[in-house]
Amino acid sequence: MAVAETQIEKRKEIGWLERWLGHDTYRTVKGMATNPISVIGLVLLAFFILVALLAPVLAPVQPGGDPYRIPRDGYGSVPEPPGTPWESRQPPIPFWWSWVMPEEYHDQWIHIMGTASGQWDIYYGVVWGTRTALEVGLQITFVGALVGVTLGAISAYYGGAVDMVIMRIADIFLAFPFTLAAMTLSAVLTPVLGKGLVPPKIALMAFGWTGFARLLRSDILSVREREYVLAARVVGVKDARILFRHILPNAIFPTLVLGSMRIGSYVITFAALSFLGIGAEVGYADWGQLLSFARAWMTNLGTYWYIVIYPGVALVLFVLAWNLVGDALRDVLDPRLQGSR
Amino acid sequence: MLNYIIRRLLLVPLLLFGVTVLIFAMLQALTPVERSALYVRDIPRNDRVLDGIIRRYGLDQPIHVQYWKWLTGTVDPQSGERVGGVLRGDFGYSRTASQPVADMLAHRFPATLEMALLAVIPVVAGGIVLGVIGAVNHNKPLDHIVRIFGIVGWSLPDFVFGLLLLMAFYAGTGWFPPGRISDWANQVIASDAFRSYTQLITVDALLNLRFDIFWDALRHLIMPVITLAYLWWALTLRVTRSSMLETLRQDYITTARAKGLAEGVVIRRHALPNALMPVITLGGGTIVGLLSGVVIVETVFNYPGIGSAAANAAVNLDVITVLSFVLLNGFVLVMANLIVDVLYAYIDPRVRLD
Amino acid sequence: MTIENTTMETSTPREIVLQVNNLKKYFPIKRGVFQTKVGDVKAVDGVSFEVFKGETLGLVGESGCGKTTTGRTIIRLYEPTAGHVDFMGADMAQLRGEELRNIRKRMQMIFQDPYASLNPRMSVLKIVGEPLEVFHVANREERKERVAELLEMVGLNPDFMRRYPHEFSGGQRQRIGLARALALNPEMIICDEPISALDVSIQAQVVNLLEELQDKLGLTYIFIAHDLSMVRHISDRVAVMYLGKIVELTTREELYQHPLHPYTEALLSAVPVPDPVVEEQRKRILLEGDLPSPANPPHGCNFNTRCPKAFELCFQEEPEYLEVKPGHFCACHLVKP
Amino acid sequence: MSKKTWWMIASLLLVVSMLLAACGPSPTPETIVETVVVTVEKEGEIVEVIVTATPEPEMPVEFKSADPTTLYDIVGAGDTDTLDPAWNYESAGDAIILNVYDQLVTYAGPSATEFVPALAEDWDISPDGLIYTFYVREGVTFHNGAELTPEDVAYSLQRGVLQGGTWSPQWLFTEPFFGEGIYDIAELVDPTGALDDDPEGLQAADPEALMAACEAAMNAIQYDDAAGTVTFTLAQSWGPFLPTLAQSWGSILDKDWAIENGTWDGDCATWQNYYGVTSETAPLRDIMNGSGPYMFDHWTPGEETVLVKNPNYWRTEPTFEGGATGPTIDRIVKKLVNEWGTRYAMLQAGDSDITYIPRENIAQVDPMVGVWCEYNFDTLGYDCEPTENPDAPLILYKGAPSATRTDAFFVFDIDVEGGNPYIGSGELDGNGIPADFFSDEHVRKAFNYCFDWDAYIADALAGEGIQNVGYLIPGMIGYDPNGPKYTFDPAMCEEELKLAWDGAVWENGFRFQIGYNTGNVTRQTIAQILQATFSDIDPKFNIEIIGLPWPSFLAAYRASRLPMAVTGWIEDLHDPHNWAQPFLIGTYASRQRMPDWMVDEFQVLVSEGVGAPTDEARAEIYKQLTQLDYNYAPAIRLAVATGRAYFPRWISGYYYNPIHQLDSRYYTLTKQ
Repeated sequence: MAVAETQIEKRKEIGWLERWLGHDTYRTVKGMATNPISVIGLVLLAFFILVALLAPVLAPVQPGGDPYRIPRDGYGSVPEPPGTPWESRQPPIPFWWSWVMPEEYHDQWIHIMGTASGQWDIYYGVVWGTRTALEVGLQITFVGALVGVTLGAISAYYGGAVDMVIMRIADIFLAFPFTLAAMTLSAVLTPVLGKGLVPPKIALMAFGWTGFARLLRSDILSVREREYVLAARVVGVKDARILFRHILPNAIFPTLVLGSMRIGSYVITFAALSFLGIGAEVGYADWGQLLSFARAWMTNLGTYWYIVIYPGVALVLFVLAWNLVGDALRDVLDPRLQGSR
Repeated sequence: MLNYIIRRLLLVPLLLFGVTVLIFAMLQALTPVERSALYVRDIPRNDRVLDGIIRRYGLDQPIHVQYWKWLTGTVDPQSGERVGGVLRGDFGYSRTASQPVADMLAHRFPATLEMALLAVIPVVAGGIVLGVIGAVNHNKPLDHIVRIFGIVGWSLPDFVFGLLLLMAFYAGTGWFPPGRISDWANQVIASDAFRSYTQLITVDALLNLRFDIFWDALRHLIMPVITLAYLWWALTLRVTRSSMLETLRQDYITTARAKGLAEGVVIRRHALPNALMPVITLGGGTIVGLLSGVVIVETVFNYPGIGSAAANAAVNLDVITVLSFVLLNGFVLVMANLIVDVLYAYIDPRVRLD
Repeated sequence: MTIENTTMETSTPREIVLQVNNLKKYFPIKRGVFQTKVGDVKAVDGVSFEVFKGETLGLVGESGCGKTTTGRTIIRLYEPTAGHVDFMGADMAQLRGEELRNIRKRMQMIFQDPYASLNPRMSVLKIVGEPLEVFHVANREERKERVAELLEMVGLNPDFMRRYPHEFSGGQRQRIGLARALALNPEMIICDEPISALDVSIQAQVVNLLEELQDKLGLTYIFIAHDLSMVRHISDRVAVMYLGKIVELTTREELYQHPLHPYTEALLSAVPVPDPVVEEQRKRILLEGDLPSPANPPHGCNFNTRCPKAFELCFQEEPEYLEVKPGHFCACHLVKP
Repeated sequence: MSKKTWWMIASLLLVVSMLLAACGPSPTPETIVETVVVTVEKEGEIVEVIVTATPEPEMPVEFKSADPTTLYDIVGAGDTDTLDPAWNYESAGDAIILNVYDQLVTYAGPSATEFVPALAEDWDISPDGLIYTFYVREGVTFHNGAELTPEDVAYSLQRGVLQGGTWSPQWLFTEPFFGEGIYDIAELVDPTGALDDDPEGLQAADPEALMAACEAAMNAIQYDDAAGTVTFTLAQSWGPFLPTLAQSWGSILDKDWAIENGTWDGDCATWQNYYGVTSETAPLRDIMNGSGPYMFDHWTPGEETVLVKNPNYWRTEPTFEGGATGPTIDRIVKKLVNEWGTRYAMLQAGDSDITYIPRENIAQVDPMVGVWCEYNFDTLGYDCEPTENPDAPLILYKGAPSATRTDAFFVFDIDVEGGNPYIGSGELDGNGIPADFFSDEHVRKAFNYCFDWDAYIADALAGEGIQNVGYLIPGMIGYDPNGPKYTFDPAMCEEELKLAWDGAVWENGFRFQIGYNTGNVTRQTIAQILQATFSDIDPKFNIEIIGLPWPSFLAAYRASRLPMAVTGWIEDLHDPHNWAQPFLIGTYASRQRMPDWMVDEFQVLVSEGVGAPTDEARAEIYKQLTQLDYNYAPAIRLAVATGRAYFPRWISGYYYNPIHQLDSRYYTLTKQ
């Protein structure tokens, strides 16, 4: 059977990278790399990841000590400004200190960002708190999304009574105002599990899945009726494979966008819990915790600005980074906006 | 349509029942002694106190017994009648607010409502106007400013923002004090000369022609309202902008332009009504979001609404109070979503509800 | 495209591949507070026909008349409400699980929208190879070879098997869909408006390809289309559907030359004729009104609301679907055997 | 990365920091101090005195409030629980009750030991200390206009006792009235205590026993309207009885008004129906009708309480020389503001007359102080002088010892049922401690020697505290500042550690956790001080600090699961018994699971002390107890903080009485 080669009109030539990544991933990557907003977000993110990775170098702790416990210089209540020398229980001076400081200061480690009420060193808190923020944001989002995606997929795929039950349960969880629900559950869990990051994390996960479930469910419902899904059924593809090969890959992207946007808001809520005193234990390297130290000094911020500025700016930038990335990702992935920029 | 509304309303009791069960299930995690902590502020002076509290409040009873008691009340020793119980409309006593929950809600809900309603103004006005400006000037500097404004709004934790405002405009300049009302105004309001029609101080003050009180109430409201509104303001802005962008690409807009209509007319008459559809969908979420946002904002600004009461209750495990707040919130949520759906069907003839 | 290349006449008794008997597909209508079922959308309401081996049966009707639902119900994308579908000795309507999956090897389908029927996140190799993969008929290498073979068969360059659907034009995509349908060597393919979404110039190519393949592989087609001009070229016999029912079924020649049902006449009158002179004189029968709702079909003959020839009986009694001439079925009070 | 790059990053960081620092306010210019020699006349002689002072401002600053008729009392966390004086046992309600209700006797101004007449014009005490007769003042009216009678007095106290409740303050009455160890009226019906706080159970009890219990209360509290007397008959001699009557639970209310509002009807047949109310069902929870200087206006829970001046206040004689006789400020607004930042801003704006200032925030307030007053232990008054910033708007009263103290208690027999996470392995293997770790005297002494009081006073009390000797607080009968006490001595600590557990502790070390409830900075700091000193001696002495949420802390603490518990006591009464009883035999002793023999030894002296007839005899006994407490070292007795009170300078009339709070006596304050 002769087929005229002219019939095969190529729409466009594609490069090796696109072939290797697959079209959609390539388009996403390309979109992200060329969008100035996402570039800013990615740079910020890279910065935070770098700080998190280099935390032991940037803010070294005593060997064997718990790095997430912010070192404190005494117990006094009045914050000390940036540049105050360490007086007691000084942690090791990082090796780079001698590179950046003149000779006479080589043996003098200072509070780079000052201390908070209770003489907690803000610099250590901010640096190690980056790890906490990343861990908290990613873990909560991952677990919340995983639960939500599973339940959403089950709900959409099976429909009927299963769908009804899952969606009504989601409604019940949604009836709780998010912050309050997280507060209540972590307050309940704290006596059971002990004070620390775990109860607020579980609380945020427990109330965070609904958004993912509902979004994915509606996307699956719309994808499920697409002809390529029918086609897969016609060629005899089994249910599970249809779900995982045909439906989920085509329905999951809005959920991913949601996830990237949620990371920021989870970190905010987590910080708010710490701020209200039901998050991390006192002295744990966590930005919300540092901000709660600042709570009593807010009105004197003219003098004690450093308590709130450093952790506050870190928190805002961190959340901003994820939101910028998420925002750009949505623009890139939203098929309706394709080709519009 | 009516059937749809009825069906949605029938789900409300189910939802509220689920909420109460969920909260009581959470409580199951705690021992009676841990639960008795709500009733004492510090370690009791007398070691029998906790036993007394546990016995008096039945904290050691099985959770379903306690739930039943909460639902149906208890028997009064003097009259032998059943009293209390949610099913009788008695929401119980709020330990953290030191008063019956119903009193607390009656007293504090208007304050929260006033704040939330005022917050709708910047959300709707600012959000929509800025969103349209952004879309019309797509990819121009103005658009970028609007986008940055929106994204930053999303990223600013309300408690940090609120405290910064407080620092600048109360401690710094003294313009906008925290709380709900100044004491002198409070005295006037409590006096017989002032008639309370709505419990919303700003409205009542206007109705009583007391502009000084109106101004005082407004001074107290401005900062919490801005803090509360900023997030939803930003969100509305973003949704309006992207929806407007999409609408402006539609053929009928091109047609309208081709007809020679002025750009302003095209945007106002043709584009905006259609672009606002997703914003309406957002409306329900906004109302609910504003109501749950009050938890933090009221705490920061020491504003005597239900949000600060709920926050205090949650931290202290005052379940009865939390429960009432969640029930109220759930109810508002269902209603808001229902109204939005109905409104949507009314505006968009393609949508049918049945 | 002339009448000359007509194939088999109804001379010898031929093997029946598919026998559809009184097939019904109702979609429930739920109303009220408790979403109780208050009625049905009768998308397919008692359809019977048979398909002979190696032929092409055209299924024609306006959008919404139930032809796509018929196709999908036959292939069990929808559960039939009632009726039998005998396919090579198996009752398609009753099959369950593995049996149903196995029958997929023998009956396949191609879809209307070439843009929607291919998973955008899978390469051509994966799309076409998927049936082979799920039935474990070949290992990875063999699969690749088979896909190349299939692509060649449908007129595509096998080198393109690593490409993604969006890199192809509509006609090429439809060929990919066809290659997928052919992968398991089916005996029958239901073509659900396979060309209606394509440019006219491409339509002919696809139709020719289908015919070529039919000759070569001995395939049987049910070819669904929304107007008669589309099926004229390819069909051996044509069934005309209106509101969930077949109103007329006969060979192509018979239908085009001696249509019996007023609806068929109306449809035919809308088909443009290549000869400009004839076209000039052609009288078009315009149907008034819209298709009635299948949820609430008219009483009596369901065409009575639009039929130019309707008379009293049409409003009272539903006409029977009868073989009015040998091989010519029709459901109309005006037409009696 | 090159050095240069690092240098750039670091300098960038520093530049940013400096820029931010520059945004802060510039430091205030130093005040120029002048030394002037002035001549003054002193007792007829002319002497030269060198005065160091800042130059006088050209215009004297007057401190006038914009609103002198209303006093704003801005309090922090903790709203009133109930306004029922028989029920309230918390300081928040206390302050309001003491302003609205009167008691039979009251403290003589700043003195915590002398009593002056209040609603009783005079009183007699029988020589055996068992019968107290009070002559009730005539012509006193309640705020609703009803006249005060002896019947009202008797009813007020009877009702309180019969209303019961183990978490009400009534146990302070049941002990003197019915005998030591009786904490609730229900124990007269069932001595095992099974009916305490169980109204249903009590109502089902034997009617005769119920009647007998009620009659016991009526017999203990009798009145005679004709003679104008009320007579209390105690079960045993009770040293702190007058202090008990002078507190908020000794408040006198109007019988008819109380019955009208749903309290006990005065009939012994029905008292059980009113027993065991909860604070939310107490009928007098949110209404008040006393005879005090201020009348109750309204209470908006969680927001504010408002009182107004009682124009018909009966007092004509001040409680001490120079004291006030009646209220001068028209209106009191007591507002609850949880957020310190807000309170601080209100203070700065002059919107606050009394402000709750946590100790960790005093550094923010001190720059606003213009006058500095130091407590004088001899005159019980204050000596004031201007600060270097004499125009500043606040006056600070400081140096007065508070009536509260936080101690660190050892638990002798730690509860290990079901596993105990706080004691590690549960063995003396260096990775934990055994359950009876602190039953060894040497361990307890080692911990005492290892506590750094100076660090504690400097860090936790902002330098304002006095190390406490023994279990009593300074200034109390029996308190001896020169008595036996432990001091920070790492060498002695080592010595004791070597002796402890036959050297096993020194050999292997230990590891356990000290819990504190999160948010309580003092408890946390104490744990950290111990942690630091022990790890300085040897890292194998390992103390971990664990913050617990309030419910878990309470549960663990109550079950004696925490090896060491840090907790504070605020006295109910300014009397040594109120310290000896809980610390040595009662509340704390039982939570510490002190061995019986130790408790018994203390018990003898505590009972003797409360019953001893004279202050001298009591003082002697309490000193013996102090020695015993030192010998056994059941706890680390820490330090008493000295209090601070800040007022705007338009407020005057403040005096300090350790038993009262800042806002317990509004009527003595005036505002300009």
